[in-house]
Amino acid sequence: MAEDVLTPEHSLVAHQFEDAGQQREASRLGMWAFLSTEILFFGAVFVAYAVYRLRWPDDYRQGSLELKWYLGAINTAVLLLSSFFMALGVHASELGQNSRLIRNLILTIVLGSLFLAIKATEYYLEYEDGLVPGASFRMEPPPEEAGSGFARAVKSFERAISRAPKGQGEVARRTRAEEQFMVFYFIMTGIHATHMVIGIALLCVLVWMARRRKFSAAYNNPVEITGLYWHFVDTVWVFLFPILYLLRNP
Amino acid sequence: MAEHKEHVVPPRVYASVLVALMALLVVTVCVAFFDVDQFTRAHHLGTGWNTAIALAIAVTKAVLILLFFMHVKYSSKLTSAFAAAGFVWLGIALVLIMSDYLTRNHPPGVNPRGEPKYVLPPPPASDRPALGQQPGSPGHYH
Amino acid sequence: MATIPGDLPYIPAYEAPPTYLNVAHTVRSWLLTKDHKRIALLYLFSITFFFAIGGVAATIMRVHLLAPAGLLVEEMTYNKLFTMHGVIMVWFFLIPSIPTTMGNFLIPLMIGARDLAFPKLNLASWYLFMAAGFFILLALLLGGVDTGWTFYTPYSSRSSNTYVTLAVLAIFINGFSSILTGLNFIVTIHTMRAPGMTWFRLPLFCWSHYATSLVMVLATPVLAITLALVGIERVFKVGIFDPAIGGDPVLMQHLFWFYSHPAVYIMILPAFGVVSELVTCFSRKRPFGYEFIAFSSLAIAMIGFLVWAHHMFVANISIYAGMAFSLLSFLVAVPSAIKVFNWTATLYKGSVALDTPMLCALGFIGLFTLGGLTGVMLATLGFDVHVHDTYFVIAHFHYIMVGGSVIAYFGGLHFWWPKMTGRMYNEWAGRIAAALIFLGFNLTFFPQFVLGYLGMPRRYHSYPPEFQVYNVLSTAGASILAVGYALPFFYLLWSLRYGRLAGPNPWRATGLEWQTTSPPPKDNFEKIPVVTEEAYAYYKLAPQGMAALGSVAAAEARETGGGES
Amino acid sequence: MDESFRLFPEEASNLARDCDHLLYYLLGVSVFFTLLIFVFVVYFALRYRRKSDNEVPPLVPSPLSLEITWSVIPFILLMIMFFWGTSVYVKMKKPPADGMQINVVGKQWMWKVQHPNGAREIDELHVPIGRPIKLMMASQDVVHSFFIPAFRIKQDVIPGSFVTQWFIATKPGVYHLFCSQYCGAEHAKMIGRVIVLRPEQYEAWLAGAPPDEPPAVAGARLFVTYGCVACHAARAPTMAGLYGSRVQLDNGRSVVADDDYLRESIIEPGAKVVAGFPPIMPSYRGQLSEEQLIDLVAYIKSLGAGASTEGGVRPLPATQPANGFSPDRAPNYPPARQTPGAEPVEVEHGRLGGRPDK
Ligand code: HEA
Ligand code: HEA
Ligand code: HEC
Ligand code: CUA
Ligand SMILES: [Cu+2]
Repeated sequence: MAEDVLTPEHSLVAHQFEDAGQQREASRLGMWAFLSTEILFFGAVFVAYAVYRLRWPDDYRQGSLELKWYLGAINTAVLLLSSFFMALGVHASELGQNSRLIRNLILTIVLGSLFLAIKATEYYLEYEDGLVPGASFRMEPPPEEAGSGFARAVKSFERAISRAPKGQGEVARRTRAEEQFMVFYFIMTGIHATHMVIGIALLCVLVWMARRRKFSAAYNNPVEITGLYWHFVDTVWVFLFPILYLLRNP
Repeated sequence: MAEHKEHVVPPRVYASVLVALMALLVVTVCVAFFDVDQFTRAHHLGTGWNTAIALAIAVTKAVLILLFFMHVKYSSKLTSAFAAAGFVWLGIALVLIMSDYLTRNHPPGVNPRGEPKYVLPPPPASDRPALGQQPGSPGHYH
Repeated sequence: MATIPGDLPYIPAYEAPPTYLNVAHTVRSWLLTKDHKRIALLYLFSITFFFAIGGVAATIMRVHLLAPAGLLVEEMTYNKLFTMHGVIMVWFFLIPSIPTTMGNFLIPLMIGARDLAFPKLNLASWYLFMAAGFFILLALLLGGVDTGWTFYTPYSSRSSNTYVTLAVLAIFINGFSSILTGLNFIVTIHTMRAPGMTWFRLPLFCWSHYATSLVMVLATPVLAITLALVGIERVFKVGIFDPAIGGDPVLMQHLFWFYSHPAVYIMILPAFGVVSELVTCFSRKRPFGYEFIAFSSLAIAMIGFLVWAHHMFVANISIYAGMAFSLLSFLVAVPSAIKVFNWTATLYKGSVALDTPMLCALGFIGLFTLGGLTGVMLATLGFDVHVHDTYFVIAHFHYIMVGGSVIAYFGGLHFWWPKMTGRMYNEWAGRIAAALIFLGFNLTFFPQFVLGYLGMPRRYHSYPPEFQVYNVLSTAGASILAVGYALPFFYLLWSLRYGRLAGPNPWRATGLEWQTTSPPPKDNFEKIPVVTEEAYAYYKLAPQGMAALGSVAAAEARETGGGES
Repeated sequence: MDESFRLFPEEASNLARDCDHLLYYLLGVSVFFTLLIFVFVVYFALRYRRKSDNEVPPLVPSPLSLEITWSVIPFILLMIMFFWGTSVYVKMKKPPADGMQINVVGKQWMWKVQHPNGAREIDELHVPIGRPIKLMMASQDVVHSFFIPAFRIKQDVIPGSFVTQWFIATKPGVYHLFCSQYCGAEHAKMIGRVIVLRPEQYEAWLAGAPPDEPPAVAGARLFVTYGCVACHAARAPTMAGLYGSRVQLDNGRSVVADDDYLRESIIEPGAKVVAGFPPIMPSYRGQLSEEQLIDLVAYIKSLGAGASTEGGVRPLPATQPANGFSPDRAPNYPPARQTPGAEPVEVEHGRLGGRPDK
């Protein structure tokens, strides 16, 4: 607490507002209204996905099976953890603890970036497996030995954790519907990743502002609403993970 | 500012929520590798349980995040209303669009294409992959 | 009546403190303004521009259709014309029209606030709008788009070789502009009301804008993502909606109409708000059934989300879904009926003055009723099969959108023109324009109902000769309509210089916006007013009170024909 | 009566009458309410005109009963519309079982029609009166919409599946056929004529039309040229008795083998795999035109409907032609519009029929 230089309150209230309480109320409501927009923004793709998944259950399941569920799971954990630190950051800002705020924001940024790095790796592996829709989608799954050394290492790891004996008989051909699954996979995770990038950028701005001691126990709206945004993006992933990676049973 | 002191959630709460979320993550991953339907079908409990469980867990996680991380539990009714609105409207989209797709070709005779397409199956049990078998291993195509 | 502590006397403009218009004069002060009133004017210029483009396209189409084989343009040109007409009129004129001009200008004034909650977002919204406008004009200039405003797949994603991607991008961006506007209104109305301004003291204009904003925020993202998917499918040639590569075109229609039906309420609800203000002011009555009008806006916004597939009755949807959507469409007519009846009843025992805005409002009531009733006909399953995608539908929605929303827009523009500019327009010119628009409009679009039932499909570049008579009538009407629309353009501009000074309250209306000067000062009110009474409390005024309400600039303008200042 | 001032189109099908009756009701309600509102608005506006500038009218209470009345009355009228409209719609969507099937394929920008005996026409549709006609429609490219105003029928033809429409023509004449869903540059030219004939005239027309293979025969040939027999004689399920039977799928569900299922099995064999068979059938997406698909389906249908599930090879029908057809042979359409000898002798020219040939 003591570390904060409290700026006089009125200078922080924009001219259209009566007082800080009104301003806080407004920014919070504004963010929630925006999030309801976001829900429908993602939601429309979810609906389309649901329609097609019901139409081609087997192909979509086949698609799920080709994704690297463990990377998805790790990423979920990373993101949940980042949300936790974000919550701690908001907590710190509520108490006006500036350095703790900065610390937590940076942790959040690091975890968010880690998520993106893992996601990028996943995209790369999918590219090597010929799973990228469009011209480079391969109807025949790649042979076990294909791909870079990295991809081969991942595959041998996969073999190690998979309980079923592999390599018996033919592997099913990929279908158009499976390609469509991959289309949705890339669109959904792509939009999500874009949101992550925006979130990380916002967090960086917050760190910069916090460094310049813009926040105090009396004024922390930007931290709070960025926090809401971050948690929301996390929530979206909480749904993306099971519907893309985990619906692997008939 | 004294008059509306915001509710400050103690970090302890955040920590327990995080633990719960991680636990749910582990559960949902484990369930995915277990063919629940195989079990439920044997007990005439219908199918689609894997999906249902995965979604239920996802909803639980989302609710935890919303209530605690996003402070909906401590916020005004208005905030909760807006938080709910997005989901409710998404529900409208989903339900009404599905109302079209799931009732296509009903009732028999009305639509020239014949009877309901999907009929609940009583498949021979031996056709199913064995319990715990990795789904999608080539074996599932007989 | 609401009061401003220390009631302002009438102060002539030349002595007045700076208004929002002359507080600064640089271009920068306009382009970077965060003042909701200036942003409203920026929007006013932009949408007028787009209305002119859309109108020119309509005029060319109408002239072309004079002869069965077509008079003027090639097939593809015609197709691009109606697409551009639809896209521009819907997204670049009608959806932003009332909310971004009058809504922006008036909501803070009406609720007694200094500005909207998020002035920067408001400006950002205008820039997004302009960016979108730039892209749509670019698409137009590069060669146009021909899919129709509905962008049905697989035509849009596979077959058309026009600038679909660019147009889709433009509408995507435009959507975010719309969302930001809606968001701003929601938050403003929730959090920024002046002391004493309870929900049931809110002007009906604010209620209807609140309902509109909900629709904007909850429906627009779905359009954005749907069109984005169309763009992705088109650019990357992957299968989302195109059946040839695994998609389902009907799904695209579902998602499109999930937005676009609620969007028609984005276009009509603000008009309802305007008409409520006009009818009450010009009959000096508290509206009949205030609560019913207020809540029916919300009801329409809600139920409006449940009816979209009435655009798809012949698109091979399940017949159960068809029934459900038909039933729900009928339900939407009930709150609309409540509104119409309440407006009509408000006139009863009123003190009705037939100034231009009121003429527009009364015209609105009649034309909206006819448009709405034909909408109900369309919602009738067996009937829609025959008239779907014919001129009957064209006539239906022009009755509501042109006869309804656009006329309400003009009514509102005339009504608040003195508030925005401080000057009265020429009353007789206004009345003539209103009459021309009403007549021209009916002549243009009534024959199209017959045409539609006879079976003339829409989006037809040429047509069988027996349809010619009605087409000629329609074109004749359209030329009268065009004159009617061009008139205000001139006399409103003229009034900026030569119009009579309006004074704060030329119409003697209640409502906070009339208690500040015209044009208002930069921060709207000297001091935030305290509201002590319900809205529209005309009946509480004794005749002297009425006289004290303000100048009679309007009446004088009427007598002298609006002349010199 | 002057042609150009028609208010209603010709009523030439069993559905037209229903639609028009519905219209009268709808019009009645609409005209009534429009007039009601107009009259009240004008009357009030004139009756209560402002007399003096400072006039203050009294408050008129708004009784709840009035609000309820004017919500409930429209509601009741609307519900009548709903039930009436729905009943007409259900009738339109419910083809009788004994319909004569005519195949229609829409493509940019023409309608290709094929009669049961194989006779083909383009942008024209000859039908007999008094007989239920079932149109089985498919689109080769984008969404089209098959619209005959005189019959009050319209159906979007969505690519990627079969759609159907039915009617009974009731009045000989020549009527418009339109495409009413925007489909590209020549959407306005995707029009044609429906020629309604007396049954004997129709038979005569059919006899005079250049002969072509019936769909099932063409389908049998395709079944050979596309190599379907190679598998479906041994390694794959038999086609005999398939149509209409219930097929057990490998995912535990079962489907009824209707037109759309057959279509999907050919285009996207992986989508629904028959239980007990490996998913080895290649996709024919992009290789078969909509007409060929219709032919194949017609062939499979011709092999009999039923619930036979025993395997085994069933013989190809006798009509099976010799091998050696090139699969991409251009379809042998009769030249458009010049169906020789087909112009009906005494068709009362429908008054709408004034449209000259393009
Ligand atoms: C502002 C725009 C607007 C508004 C408000 C409406 C309002 C309504 N619309 Fe309209 N509509 C459009 C714009 C609009 N529409 C557009 C643009 C299209 C075409 C899109 C395209 O394909 O390009 C369209 C198409 C359209 C269709 C699809 C037609 C087709 O393509 O086949 C249908 C079908 O149900 C329909 C129905 C309705 C109904 C039931 C209402 C109701 O909300 C109307 C309610 C109002 C009233 C009913 C009047 C007042 C009531 C009374 C006076 C009381 C008495 C009433 C009764 C007893 C019933 N509309
Ligand atoms: C808000 C919506 C709106 C508005 C206001 C209008 C206004 C008009 N519309 Fe539009 N219309 C649509 C929305 C609208 N329309 C939509 C959505 C479609 C469907 C498109 C599709 O199929 O995809 C459509 C389709 C449509 C068609 C059917 C085309 C077809 O299917 O083939 C026709 C045909 O008559 C038509 C006519 C008109 C006319 C005559 C006007 C007139 O009211 C216009 C009058 C206006 C003017 C004439 C401009 C006047 C202004 C000035 C003169 C100012 C002067 C300017 C300067 C000096 C710079 N419209
Ligand atoms: C390589 C072998 C092969 C070829 C070639 C082949 N099929 Fe098949 N077909 C199969 C197999 C195996 C099945 C069963 C598994 C399945 O449904 O995919 C099948 C299933 C079907 C079914 C569904 C049968 C049912 O009982 O439900 C139809 C219909 C069908 N094929 C039609 C065709 C047609 C028409 C062609 C040629 C254009 C064709 N097939 C070519 C192997 C083949
Ligand atoms: Cu085919 Cu329009
Ligand atoms: Cu609609």
